[in-house]
Amino acid sequence: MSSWINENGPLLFLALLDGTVTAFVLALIALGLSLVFGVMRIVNIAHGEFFMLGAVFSWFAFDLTDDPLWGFLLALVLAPALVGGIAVFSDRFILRKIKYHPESTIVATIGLLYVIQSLTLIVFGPEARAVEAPLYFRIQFPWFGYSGYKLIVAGMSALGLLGVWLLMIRSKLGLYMRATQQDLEIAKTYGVPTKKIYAAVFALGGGLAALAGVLVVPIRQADHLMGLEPLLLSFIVVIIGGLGSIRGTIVAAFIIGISDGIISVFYEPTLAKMLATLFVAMVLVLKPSGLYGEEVA
Amino acid sequence: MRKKSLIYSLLFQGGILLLLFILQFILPTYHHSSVSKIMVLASYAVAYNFLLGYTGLMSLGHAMFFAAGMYAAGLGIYYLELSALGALLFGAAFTLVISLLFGLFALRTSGVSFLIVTLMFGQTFYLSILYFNEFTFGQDGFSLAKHLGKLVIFNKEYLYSNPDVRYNFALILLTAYLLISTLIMFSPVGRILIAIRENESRTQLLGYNVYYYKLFALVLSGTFSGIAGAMHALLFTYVGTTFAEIHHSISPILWTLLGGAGTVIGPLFGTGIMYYLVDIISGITSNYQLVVGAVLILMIIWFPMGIMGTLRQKWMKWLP
Amino acid sequence: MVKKDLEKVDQASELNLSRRNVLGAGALVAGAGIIGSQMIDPIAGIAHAAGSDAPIKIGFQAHRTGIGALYGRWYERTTNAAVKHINSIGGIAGRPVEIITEDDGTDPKRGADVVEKLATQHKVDFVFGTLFSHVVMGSAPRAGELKIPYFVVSEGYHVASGALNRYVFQPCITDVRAQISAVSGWMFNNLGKNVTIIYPDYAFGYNHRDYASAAAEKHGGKIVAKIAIPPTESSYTRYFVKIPKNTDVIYHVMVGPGVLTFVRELGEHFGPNHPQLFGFIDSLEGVNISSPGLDFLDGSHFWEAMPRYASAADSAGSRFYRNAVGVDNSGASKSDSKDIAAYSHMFGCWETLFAIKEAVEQSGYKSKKDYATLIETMEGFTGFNEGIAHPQGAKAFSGKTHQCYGQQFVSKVGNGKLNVVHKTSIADGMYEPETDYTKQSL
Amino acid sequence: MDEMAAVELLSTHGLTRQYGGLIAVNEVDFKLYPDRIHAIIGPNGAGKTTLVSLICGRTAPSSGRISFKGNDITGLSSAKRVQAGIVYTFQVTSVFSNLSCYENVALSVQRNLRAQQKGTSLLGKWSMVSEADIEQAVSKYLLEVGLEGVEAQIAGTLPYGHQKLLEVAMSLAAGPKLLILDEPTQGLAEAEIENLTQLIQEISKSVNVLLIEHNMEVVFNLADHVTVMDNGSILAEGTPTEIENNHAVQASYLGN
Repeated sequence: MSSWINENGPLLFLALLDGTVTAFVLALIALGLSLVFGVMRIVNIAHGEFFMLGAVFSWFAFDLTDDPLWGFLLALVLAPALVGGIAVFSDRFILRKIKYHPESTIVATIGLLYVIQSLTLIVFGPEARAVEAPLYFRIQFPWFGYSGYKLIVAGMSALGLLGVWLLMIRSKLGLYMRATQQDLEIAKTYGVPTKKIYAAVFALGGGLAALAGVLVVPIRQADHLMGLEPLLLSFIVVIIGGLGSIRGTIVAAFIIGISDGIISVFYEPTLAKMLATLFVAMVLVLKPSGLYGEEVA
Repeated sequence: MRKKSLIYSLLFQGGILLLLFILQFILPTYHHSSVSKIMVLASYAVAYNFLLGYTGLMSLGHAMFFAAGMYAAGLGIYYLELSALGALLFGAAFTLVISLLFGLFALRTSGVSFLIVTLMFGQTFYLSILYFNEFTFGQDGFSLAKHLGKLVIFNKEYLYSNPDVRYNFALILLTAYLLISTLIMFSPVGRILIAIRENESRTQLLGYNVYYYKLFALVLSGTFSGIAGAMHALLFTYVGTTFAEIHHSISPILWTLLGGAGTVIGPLFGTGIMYYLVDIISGITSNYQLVVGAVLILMIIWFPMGIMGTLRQKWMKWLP
Repeated sequence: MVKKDLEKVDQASELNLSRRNVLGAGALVAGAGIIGSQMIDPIAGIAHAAGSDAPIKIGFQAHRTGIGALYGRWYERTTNAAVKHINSIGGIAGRPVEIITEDDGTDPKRGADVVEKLATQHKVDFVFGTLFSHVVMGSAPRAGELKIPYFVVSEGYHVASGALNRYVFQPCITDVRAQISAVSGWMFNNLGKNVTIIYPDYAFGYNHRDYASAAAEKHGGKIVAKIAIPPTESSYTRYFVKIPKNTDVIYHVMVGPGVLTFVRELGEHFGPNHPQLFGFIDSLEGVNISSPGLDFLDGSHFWEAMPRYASAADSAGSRFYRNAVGVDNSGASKSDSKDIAAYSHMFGCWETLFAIKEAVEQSGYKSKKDYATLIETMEGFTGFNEGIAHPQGAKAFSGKTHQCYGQQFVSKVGNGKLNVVHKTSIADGMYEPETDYTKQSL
Repeated sequence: MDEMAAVELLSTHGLTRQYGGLIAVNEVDFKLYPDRIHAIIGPNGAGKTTLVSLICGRTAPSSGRISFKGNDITGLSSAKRVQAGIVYTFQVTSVFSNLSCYENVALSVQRNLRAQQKGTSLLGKWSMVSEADIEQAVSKYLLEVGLEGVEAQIAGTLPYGHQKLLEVAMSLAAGPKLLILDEPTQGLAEAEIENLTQLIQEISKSVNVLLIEHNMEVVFNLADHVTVMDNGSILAEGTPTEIENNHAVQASYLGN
């Protein structure tokens, strides 16, 4: 046992450390998807593109200011706002027009995915572009070093999650969102402005993905194809956690983040992804409500 | 009334197929080849439509079936030295099993869950092709050109990739799919599938075990997609993961919706139009995906019934 | 992988319709259609005889979108520059060159369609320019069926391995097997014997894994670990713990948008006390060496096919080429210093067009009916001389494998640039041919 | 009370359905005898609709058993129960509104025709059902409910009252042994109610009818036997006259 620890301890430690960072970021992205599903009852396939746009806007901010810290702060404010704006626009001119019909929404957001990706390619170009981290330091553990900025990312994601939680329980918007999630018709009769709530939730979901994009871009650069992977991972998280459940989303992000870390380190990364997707399919089939959520109609 | 509709629609489809048959003598080389490809892809879309258009189940993982048929046929030829017909049958049998297993699980869910389950199974299948790359040749895929035998008609040899062989085999496949779809849609079973699409719980309360009929539709749709994939491998001699990617699951949705979900012939029009649209656009701008995306959005907002769906509503009420 | 004998082309009569009525009526219709068509024989398809001054049309299969877009853009710039130069010196065999570009989305499906479209609709004389190996695999069979010469610039081993057909050539970029064989000897002898190899988890990576292992045996080195990373991965830290402690050299080759992250995380992981690094420039193609976080690479070595940074040692041809393609002395676009060229790959487009020129002129090619002569002429080539036409350097060419073999460079990172420290000889990368395309019928 | 000697067609034993804390149907022992029209009445929320949902299998019970013709059907799916002869017509019409009236009835007819096929066919039993037979039967049932000639019309475009009749035609076409009519007169005009009452009378000659109804006039006109429900339990049972005179019922229900 002790020899196993000696041999694999550092591996396990790294898997947990890396898995935790992944989990925080994933929770932030997946929470956006989950809120949109919970309140609006739709699946947004373009969610990953909102993440990508956050990263891309972050690069523009960095390029504009030519200073890592100011660029980062600018992006932190601007990218979620801009992406939120795009989300509101999409809600108003696409989703509302198709009455949030679940399957039509999927087709429409697939279209949106292609449009956003192609426009980014035209404007931003095909290359992966790096953004300097606002704060950079390296932490040396006895066995290996680790990026200090990654820990900052985890911390800031945690703040983001906390922010959403406060928003949900303390604000009027949160109250309206919960009311709409419980029962749309009743919410309407009680005077909840559901149209505005829908737009706000879609913007919030997109904004959270964009925020994650801004945080992550100094770790991994921005490119126009980076949205698909987080989309699939968010799906996995949201489903295992239970569609629409905030608590479930966060718990599932940790399960997936850490188990992916461990399987990848000790076994094969492709195998880890295969098992994760298969696992999700099985969860949906055998326990459709996920860990905490309600059953999906 | 029904009989008249059946005769009308068979005549209509027969006319289009006859037109396609004649076109091969007229079309210039490039379009001759494009139409062959469109017919194989349209067969895939017809199979897809069987599930989406007639049973009301939207799958985001159909590339799994197409690729399963394609890889079974291709690997069968490569490793087992199967004949072309053998490979086709092997592809069909393999997808039959895959879609049956898949259906048994996935059909326990419905609506958005079903969609995500199909997406996840599709993704798992794609990843497993990559994972077993020693056997499947991974992302690069492989060419069958050297491993396929030749077709003999009246003692004359032809390659399967011969343009005329390709065209006519694609035409046969399409004809078979259209005919089978039409006959099923005019049978009592077709009526049940449409009822499931319209109102699943009501259908159950008419005494039908909805699960079995959905399973039937899924297995038929999956197997036909697989046969289309196997045919694609034979006629176009390349097998690769691009046919298992999520984009290849999205394509038949686009083709079906554009042509008209729930119309037998619609997917053919949808496939043809999209194929040429992409082809023309990619000659003009470098960004054909932008157009695909825009078409998807505009169509779902303004034109949700698609071409044949709209025609049926306005004029061709008999259209299946 | 199972190697199958390649001589099954003539295996016939698997589906003998006249004897076995397997497909019934449908088959008869098909038969009628096929035979009917054969008799009429589509009017198009046969190339009209070109006049002496009609342009030679070359179809360029470009990765404008999809994962290959970064390379694709530089391939396109290089191609245009080469055509401009060729036309300024009198074109090919006195005829101007016209390039017709089609985007394949870096997708094998679309790739095959593009080859078809170029060949039969644009009626180009040749198709050229494909880079990504899965696109080559998807497109090459179609080129073979259409019987149109198809010149790829992919550095994949698929041409020389015999997996493709006689119409496919890779005349001007060394394949990855030869690249590895050439430079890994230097690595084992100069950097260390115990090597951990990190490679992308698909065909391109497997070539590195397999041929680096073969080279280790030859040079008395040892591959201590092989770490495959899926192409979709975006975080690499967790792979680095798998690098054994006794590793002298980390041999890395990564492609795709994650490359910068890869290198940076490698730096974060090891800090100052890291093993020697030997990378393939694919890891940093199109990426500025002075990007944030890359200072860690200082002192590490890279394979380059063509040095990104200009030096006094550059030949006149090399200088001419650099200027013509609009790249400055540090490997960036002259008009945008942030736009770094795919310098170790794009020369292949330039040189391939010159190779086509040479083959056309030597064979007396006039129109599509001269394909056989053209192909046989090119198969007769034994190499190319260094010069403006071949700025990367002289090359040997094997008619059997349709593949060329050129010199390679090892560069060391220092002062924020890449400095050449070693140049291999052509012979370093040569291997016994494993196929002979000249035996296939045309 | 002489009917007590007859064998019951349908009975429930301790049938219970809970929704969270709410008990919609509480330990109900319900018995239904053949050859009469049986009505269930009760105020809103009394558990009538839940009870019939449990009987036809749309809802699974929390506990208790259901038997039909002496067989335990508690575990059967709703489709199997329809096949056994328990057919339900919806409170709010639930025809396939995008399909023609012909298709609506044909859906029901064809299942019944298939069930009557003896022997097997290579292509399955469905291939033995002929469209001509379906057509004939559809006409018959449409005629029976007084909707002759509407075959080609899209069901959703029919007036509401006709949709109800179409629904009845679909139910009849399913070959019911027990026809459950859930609030059939709701939303109908006076003349339509009269028409429907006659139709139910007619149907009841060949099919057992279980009626859930608010309209007391209709109930007392039609029913041979009445069960009164309140708060998820059976409050009273008896002939219409007995119920009319029952004080408990008057207090809780008829009084208002």
